[in-house]
Amino acid sequence: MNKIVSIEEAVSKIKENDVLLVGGFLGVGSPHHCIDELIKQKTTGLTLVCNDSGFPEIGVGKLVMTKQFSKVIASHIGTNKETGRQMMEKETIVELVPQGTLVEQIRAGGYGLGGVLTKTGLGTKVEEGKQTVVVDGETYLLEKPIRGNVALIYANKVDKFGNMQFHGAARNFNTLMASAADLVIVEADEIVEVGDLDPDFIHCPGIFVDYIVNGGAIRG
Amino acid sequence: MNKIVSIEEAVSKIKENDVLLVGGFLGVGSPHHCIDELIKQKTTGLTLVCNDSGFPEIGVGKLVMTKQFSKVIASHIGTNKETGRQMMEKETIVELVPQGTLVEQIRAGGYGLGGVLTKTGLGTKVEEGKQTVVVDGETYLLEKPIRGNVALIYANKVDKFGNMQFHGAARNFNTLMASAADLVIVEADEIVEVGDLDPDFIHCPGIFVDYIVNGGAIRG
Amino acid sequence: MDKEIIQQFIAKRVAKELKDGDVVNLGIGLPTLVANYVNDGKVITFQSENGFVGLGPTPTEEQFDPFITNAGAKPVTILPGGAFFDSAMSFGIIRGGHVDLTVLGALQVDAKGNIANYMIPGKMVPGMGGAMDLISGAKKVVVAMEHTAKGSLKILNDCSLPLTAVNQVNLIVTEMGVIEVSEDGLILKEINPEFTVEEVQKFTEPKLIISEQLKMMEV
Amino acid sequence: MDKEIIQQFIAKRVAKELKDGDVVNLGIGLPTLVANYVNDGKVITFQSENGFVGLGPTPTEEQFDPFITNAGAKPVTILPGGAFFDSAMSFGIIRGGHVDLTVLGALQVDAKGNIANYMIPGKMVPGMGGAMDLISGAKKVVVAMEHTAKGSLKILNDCSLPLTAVNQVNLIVTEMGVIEVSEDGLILKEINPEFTVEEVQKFTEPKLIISEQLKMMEV
Repeated sequence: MNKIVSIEEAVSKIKENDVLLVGGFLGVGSPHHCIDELIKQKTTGLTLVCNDSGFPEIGVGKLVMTKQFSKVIASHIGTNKETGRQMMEKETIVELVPQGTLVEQIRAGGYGLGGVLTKTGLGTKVEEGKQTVVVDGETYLLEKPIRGNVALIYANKVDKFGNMQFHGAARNFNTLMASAADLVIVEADEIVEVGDLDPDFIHCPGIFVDYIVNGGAIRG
Repeated sequence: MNKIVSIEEAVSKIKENDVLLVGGFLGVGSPHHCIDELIKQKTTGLTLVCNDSGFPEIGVGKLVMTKQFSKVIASHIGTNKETGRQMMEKETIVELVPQGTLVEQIRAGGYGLGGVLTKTGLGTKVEEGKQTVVVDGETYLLEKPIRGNVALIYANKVDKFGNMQFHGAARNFNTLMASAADLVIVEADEIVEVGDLDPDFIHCPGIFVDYIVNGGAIRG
Repeated sequence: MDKEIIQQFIAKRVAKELKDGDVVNLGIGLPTLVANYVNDGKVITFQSENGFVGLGPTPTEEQFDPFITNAGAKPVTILPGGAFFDSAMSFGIIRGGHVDLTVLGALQVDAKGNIANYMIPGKMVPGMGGAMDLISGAKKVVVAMEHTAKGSLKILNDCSLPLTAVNQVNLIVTEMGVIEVSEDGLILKEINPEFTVEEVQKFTEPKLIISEQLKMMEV
Repeated sequence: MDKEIIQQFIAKRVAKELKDGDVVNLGIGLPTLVANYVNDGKVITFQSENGFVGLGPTPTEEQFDPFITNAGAKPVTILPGGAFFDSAMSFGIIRGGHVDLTVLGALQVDAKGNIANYMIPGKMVPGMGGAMDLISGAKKVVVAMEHTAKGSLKILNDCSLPLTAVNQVNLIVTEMGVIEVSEDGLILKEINPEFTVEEVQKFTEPKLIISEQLKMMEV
C-alpha cells in the first residue's frame, strides 16, 4: 500500500474533461508543484472547483492563463482578470458560488449528504434556477453536492499513510476536498513516517488519500 | 471577559424545561462534574440531546435515574435499561435518531443550515412523519436542525478563552454541540493560559464558549 | 458446534471478505471477532464510529487509557497511522462511502437485502446507534450471524421487525453457508460441508438459488 | 476632506459599534481600517473567513509567515487565543450567527436593507467570495462606505445592481452620517457637523426619517 509516487505519475492520473477539486485560498495552501506539472502535461477541458481562480502567476490562476479549464466553479475570480475575460468572451463557463455554500457542497459530496440547505443567496442571482425547500415555515436554497474525479490538495505535513497536518490558513478547502473525489492526490512539504504524527492532532485522516507527492519547499 | 466560574454557578444557568445538549459517548468525554452538580440542583423537565443515555451510574445516565428528563433524544439507550423502562411506561418521551443524523442535525443547528438531507433511515420508522426531498432523482430524508438552550460539554484541556483540545475518543459530539446552544458551558480537566495552546491544533475555538469550569480529575 | 466455535467459524469466514487496504467497521459482538482472523499480511484499517480510525486490540494494563474506547465503551488501542476525529467526520466517513465494508449482526434479514437489528417493539428498544448510517453508507454490508435463533428462522422472505435499512445487505455469512443477496434473490454461494443444501434451505425461508459454482465453505 | 481622511473618519465611527467580547469580520478595503481604532480596552476577536479567529496586525519582518494571511492573501498575524480551522467551520461560524458584527463596503444599499457589492454586469464580476454568507449570517451588518461615488448616489430606494443579500443591512456609516435601516425606512441617527440635514438628504435617494435624538457624529 505504498502511496508515494512522483509528481509526474500522480498528475498523469488527471484526464481530459475531469472535474478537478483544487485546495487553496488565493494560492495559500495550494498544491503548487502539482499545478506546475499539470501545465507541463497540458491536460485540457478540465472543470475547476476551487475557492478562487488565484492570481495570474500564483496557484490555479496559472492554469487559467494556459486555458486548461473549460469551466470554473469558484467563489471569487477578481484577483485574476483573465478568468473574467474568458467568462465575458464566453471562452470559459464560470459559475460563481458563495464561499460558505461551495465548501458545504463539497462536504456534502464527500460526506454522503443530498445537498445543502442555506439562506445564503436567497433573493439574489445565486437563487436562479434552483430548488428551494421550506423547513418549519423558513425558506432555504437547496444547493447540490459537488464531487470531483480528482482532488489535488496540499498539506504542510503528511505521513506515509496520508494523515495530514496543516499550518495557519493552509487548511481552508483541503480537508473537505480530500473526502469528495474518486482519486485524491496530496502534495506535502514534508513527508514523515507512519506513527510520527500524534493521532489527537491529525486534521484529515489518510484513509481518503490515494497518492502522496513530495512538494518540498513552497513555490509561488 | 472572565469565563471561569464555579461548577455551581455554571450549572445554575440550566433552567427547568431547558433543552440540554450533553457531550460524550457512553460517558467517554462527558462533563461528569457538571452532571453531578445538576443532580444536586434537582433541575427537572429537561430535554436531553445526547448520543446515548449512558449507564445507570455513568454519564447522563445518572440524570435518567433521577428522572430529571421529560424527553430524551438519542441514538442509543440500550446501556441504560431505566431509559427503556421510562419510555415503555410513557414516563419519558424518547426519540431515537441515527447517530450520524443526530450529530449532523446539531451541526446544522449550530452552523446555520436549514436541515440535513440523508438517505439514512429511508424506508424505516425513522422516516415516519418526516418530509423527503428529491435531488436529481434521488430521495433524501429531511432532518431538522437541533439547538439547545444550554450545551454542557467536556474538553480535556481548555485555555481561559475557551479554546479546546481533546484526547482520544473524547471529542465525539462536544465540538459540534459547542456551536449549537444559546449558552455553552465547558468542563475541562485542565485549564491553561491564553496563548498556551498552538493555534494550529485547537479542536474547537473559544468563541463559542460562555463559561469554563474546572473538572479536575475524571470521575465515573 | 458449540456457540463459541460457531461464532469463531463465522468470524473466520467473514475475515476472508476483507481486502488489503480496506477501511472496515465491525459491529459489537460476533463481528468484533473478525479482527482476530485477518491474515495473508493484509493491511486493514478499522474504523470506530465513536471517533477514530486505526482501532487496535485490547490494551495491556500499561497501555490502558480511559479515553481510548470502542463504540461499546470498552478499552481499546489506536495503532500507528490512526487518527481521532469528531462524530461529524466519523459519520461523514461512514455515510460518504469511505467505509469499504461493515460487518453487523441481525435479528432478521430478508430476500430483498432488508435488515432488522435494532428493536423488537414492546420488548427491546436499544436504538439504532450508528447502525443505520453504517448499513446505508458502507460500500459493502456483510451480515454475520448464527443461521437461526433457537430454531426460529432469521433469513426471511420479508423482515417482520422494524427495518434498520432497506435493500442494503450484500452478503450473509452463517455457520451453514455464505449467501449473496442479488436482484433475483438469495444465492447460496458456499456451504459448510457439515450440512446439506436441503438442510440449509430448511432453515431459510426464501427459496435459495444454488450457485452453479457452489463451493465448500472454508475458513 | 481628502479620501484618506474620509476613510479614517468612517472607520473610527464604525469602531464605536464594536462591543467588548464581539467576534467581528471586516471586509477588504475601508472596513479593514476599523481594526486600527478599537479603543476603551475592548477585547474584540477578529475573524478571517479564510480560516481563523484572532486576526492580528501586519507582521514585522521576523513575524512573517507565508501561511498566515487574511482573506485578501495579505500577510497578517494571529494573536494569542486565536485558532485556525478549515473553511467548513469558518463558514459554520459565519452562517451560524457566531459573528456578532460584519463591516463591508457596498456599491449600492437601499431603503429595505438590500445591498449590492459583488458585481456590475458586463463590467466587473469578481464574485461574492464570502460576502453573501457574511451578510446573511452575521448578527449585525454595517455598511461602511463613502456616501456617494464620484457624485452618483449609492443609497437608493432600490438597488439596481445584482443583490448580494436581501434585507440584511442594519447600519450605514458614511462621512456624512450614520443611518439605521428600520422597517419604516432609513433613519438618520447622527450627522457630521460639517453637513446639514438637507445636504445629506440631497445625496440620499430615499426620504430620510430624521431621528428625534439626532446627534452629532463623533469619532
